[in-house]
Amino acid sequence: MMSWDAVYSLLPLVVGLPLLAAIACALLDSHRWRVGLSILFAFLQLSIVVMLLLAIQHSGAGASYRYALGGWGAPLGIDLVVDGLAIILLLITALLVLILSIYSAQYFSAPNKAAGFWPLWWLLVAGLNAAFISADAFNIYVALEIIGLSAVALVALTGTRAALTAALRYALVGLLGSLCYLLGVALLYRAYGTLDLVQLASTVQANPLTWASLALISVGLLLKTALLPLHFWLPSAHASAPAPVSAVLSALVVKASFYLLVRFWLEVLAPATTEFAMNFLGLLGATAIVWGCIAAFRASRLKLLVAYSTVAQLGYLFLLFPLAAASDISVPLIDSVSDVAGSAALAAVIYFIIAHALAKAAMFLAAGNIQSCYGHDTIDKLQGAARSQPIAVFTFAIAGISLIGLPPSGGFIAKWLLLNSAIQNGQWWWVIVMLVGGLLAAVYIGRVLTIAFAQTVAQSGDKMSTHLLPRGLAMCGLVLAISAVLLGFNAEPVLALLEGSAQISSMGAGGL
Amino acid sequence: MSAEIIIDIILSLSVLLLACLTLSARQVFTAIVLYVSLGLLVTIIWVRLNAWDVAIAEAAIGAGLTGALLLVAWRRLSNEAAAKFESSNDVY
Amino acid sequence: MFISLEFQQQNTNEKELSRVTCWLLGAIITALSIALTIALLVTDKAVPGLADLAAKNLDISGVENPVTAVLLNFRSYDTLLEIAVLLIVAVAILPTQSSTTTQFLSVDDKIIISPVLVGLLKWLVPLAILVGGYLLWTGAYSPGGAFQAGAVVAGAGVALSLAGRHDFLWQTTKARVALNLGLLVFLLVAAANAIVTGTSLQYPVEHAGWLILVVEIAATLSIAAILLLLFVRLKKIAERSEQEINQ
Amino acid sequence: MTQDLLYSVVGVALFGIGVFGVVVAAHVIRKLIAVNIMGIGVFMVLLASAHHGAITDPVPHAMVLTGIVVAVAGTAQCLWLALRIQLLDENEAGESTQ
Repeated sequence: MMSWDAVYSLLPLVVGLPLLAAIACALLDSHRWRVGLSILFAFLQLSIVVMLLLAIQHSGAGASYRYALGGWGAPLGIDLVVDGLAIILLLITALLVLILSIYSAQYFSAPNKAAGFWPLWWLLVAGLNAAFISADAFNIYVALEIIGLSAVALVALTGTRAALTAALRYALVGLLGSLCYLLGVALLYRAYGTLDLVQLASTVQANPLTWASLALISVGLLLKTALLPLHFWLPSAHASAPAPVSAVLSALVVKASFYLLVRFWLEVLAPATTEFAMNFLGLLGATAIVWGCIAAFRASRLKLLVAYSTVAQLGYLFLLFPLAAASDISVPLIDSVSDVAGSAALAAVIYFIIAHALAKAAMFLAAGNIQSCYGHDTIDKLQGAARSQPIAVFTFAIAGISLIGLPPSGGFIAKWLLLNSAIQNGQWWWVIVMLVGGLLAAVYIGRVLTIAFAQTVAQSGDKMSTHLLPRGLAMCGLVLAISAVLLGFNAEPVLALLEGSAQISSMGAGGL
Repeated sequence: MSAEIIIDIILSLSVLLLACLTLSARQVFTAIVLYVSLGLLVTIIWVRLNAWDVAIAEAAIGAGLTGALLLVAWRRLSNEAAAKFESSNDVY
Repeated sequence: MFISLEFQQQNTNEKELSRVTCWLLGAIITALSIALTIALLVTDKAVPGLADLAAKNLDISGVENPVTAVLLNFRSYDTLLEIAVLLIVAVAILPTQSSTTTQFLSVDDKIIISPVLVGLLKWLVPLAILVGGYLLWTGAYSPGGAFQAGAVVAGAGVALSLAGRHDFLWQTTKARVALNLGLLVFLLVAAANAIVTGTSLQYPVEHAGWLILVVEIAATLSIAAILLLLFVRLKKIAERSEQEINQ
Repeated sequence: MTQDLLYSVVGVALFGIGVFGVVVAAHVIRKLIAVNIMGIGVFMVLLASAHHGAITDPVPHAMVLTGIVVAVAGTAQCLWLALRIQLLDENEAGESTQ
């Protein structure tokens, strides 16, 4: 019999391998070596994550594993923890990193930019993975800094004034957010004398200090997640980054801080949360859906449209909080009906994260391809793009189906689950918001497609100087878009996987 | 009320005052100089709090290196109007 | 307060916030700070935190300075990631063009600097390196350690750079190795630990002392190199033009 | 105990002053100084919490050391970006006057 503990001991590699890849890419001078090694490391990372996934599944529903780094164990040492929620995010990260690495290998053909890109890329991946598996509040701060600083550096790689300004604002917002988070952690440590999330979860009480630290931690993480009033930095940063970077920023980076918010609100600081606060987050999310869609419709550039669409889609994620509040997700009552509804909301949101990550990454790659072909991405000047760039437009359309939430895509299933959970909880008003959001998404995606499929004016045919892109660039986006749709066809196995993992309160219970 | 606590109160008040002065300084250069002195003053507080390791690091990195970086950048960014935070119009 | 942050940044021509907004903002922040202060005052703090646990395990940590024990043994994972943070900024501002020279430090004798300065540098640089070495060594027993030592050594480089005669060529292999060495050695030691003890970053008790020293030496080198890089590159870009900075 | 409370409160106040500065200041360097003052505030809360009279808790000290290094890294990155923007603007201005 294979010992599953042996598999679990691979857990530190999830952070170690990307760091090693970053060093290798920084030390090596040859472009070919860098690319080859990166793709190899991406494969390795994926296989380790898959092994961990199998181990988690083997251990049964609600399983989690704690790895005591340094052998000290919390609270003195730092523990890593992997449970169903974390492993799903690790998996989607590993998958996207593999495809985006293949894309980037062709995208960054100029050695100058590639030299900077690969080490930063891997450092960002290390930060993401570290944030997903960390069980220590201060360690999460360091992981957030890794994510923030490397994301800023990657945005700045474009080198234009717009990109540099966006990167500078992103950097300042990131610093502000991290410091708010750190003050929250400092207060928690002061009151409870531990940084371990599980120990905090079992000792925190609802008192003013806990509320203060919850508020600070939330403001810090909301700044990084770009929930509506704090979203101002996102569109310019995501729109002006290089295409694969935009893809990873929208698909994973904002999700990392959302994931941490979920951990803190539903798990670590659950005793201090109130239903009112949860509903407030939901309200902000609902506003973000509507406002993001309108801004996306009014955007003049394709990548900016996609970035505003991220603001809107992030809004859906925050509907989790009111739904979870209504069903008391944080209390593990196995047989109660309300708990089932609560974990259904969490499962829906996880499904949403996966579907959005795939679709949005595909969309940014398609937009990037169109941009590098035309030399611009002004939406009004994209007439005839469907003819000159069929694959890119096709990718955009398929990804759009998932974003709108049309059947049979992954986005449809995600929204369906979310709708169901809202109806089960009797919170019908969120249903209206979701339906309006879907309609508005259809409008802004329809606008792009109408222009792309429009007949080109006769004279513009020879005026357009589109240079051909390598086939691989187009295919990567297509693969992502199709998998976003396939996610809808294969809802059963994915849901079965979520079923066991969506029990968030298992993190403490299943610990060693 | 011992002498110790009076020292602490004086240190606290001067740190707060210095922080306000730093942020309200008319010239950016003055702000940088005041920030460095704030860093050095804070170093004394770290010593008062028994944090010698932090005090050394604060003096060397927090006040020293950060101050040097700010001063070096200030020479190019000293033009107040140019270095203002502007949202890029080309995004919209 | 954050809405006004947005307000300011979206209004491209708004140079400063209006007086009323400033006062309002100040009032809100003051109110929040007071609320936070009250929350601090009414809640007891956990005494003595992790001090007891740290003191109890100090004997088997391989060092005698508790802060160094926390940084490089108990919670060494944080330090590992922190060196990665430094590396990010280093990579982000590193010149992109590769070079043919192998010498990291170049001296331009044609630049004339005052003999007083030369004499001063002759004393200052070895002294800083000596102090750095001392801080590194003493970090195991008393205040000091890799960060402080790295900063002091970087200070020697800063002095050289300010004198104007020396130039650092960051695209050389030597420089790149120096920048990455800290993280690399840290990772290798972590991996070796995993093989020997079965747990990553867990030092075998009898070997903890020298292993930590190895990690610290490599980390000091990298921290010094990265901090120096930050200063030198910022100085260069502040003095020169866009094309020149990539060389 | 009073020493600890005093410095915790001062830390919170410094954080507040820093937040105000970040939002109000227009110049990048001023914003960065304000961020660093926020950082000092957080560090002060941490170190004050670590101070229990004769006993000192080393864990917050290590956290603050990490925080100081991260702060200087972030500051350097922001300055680098600001300088590059400045260079681009100067080049542009130079070209348009020629």
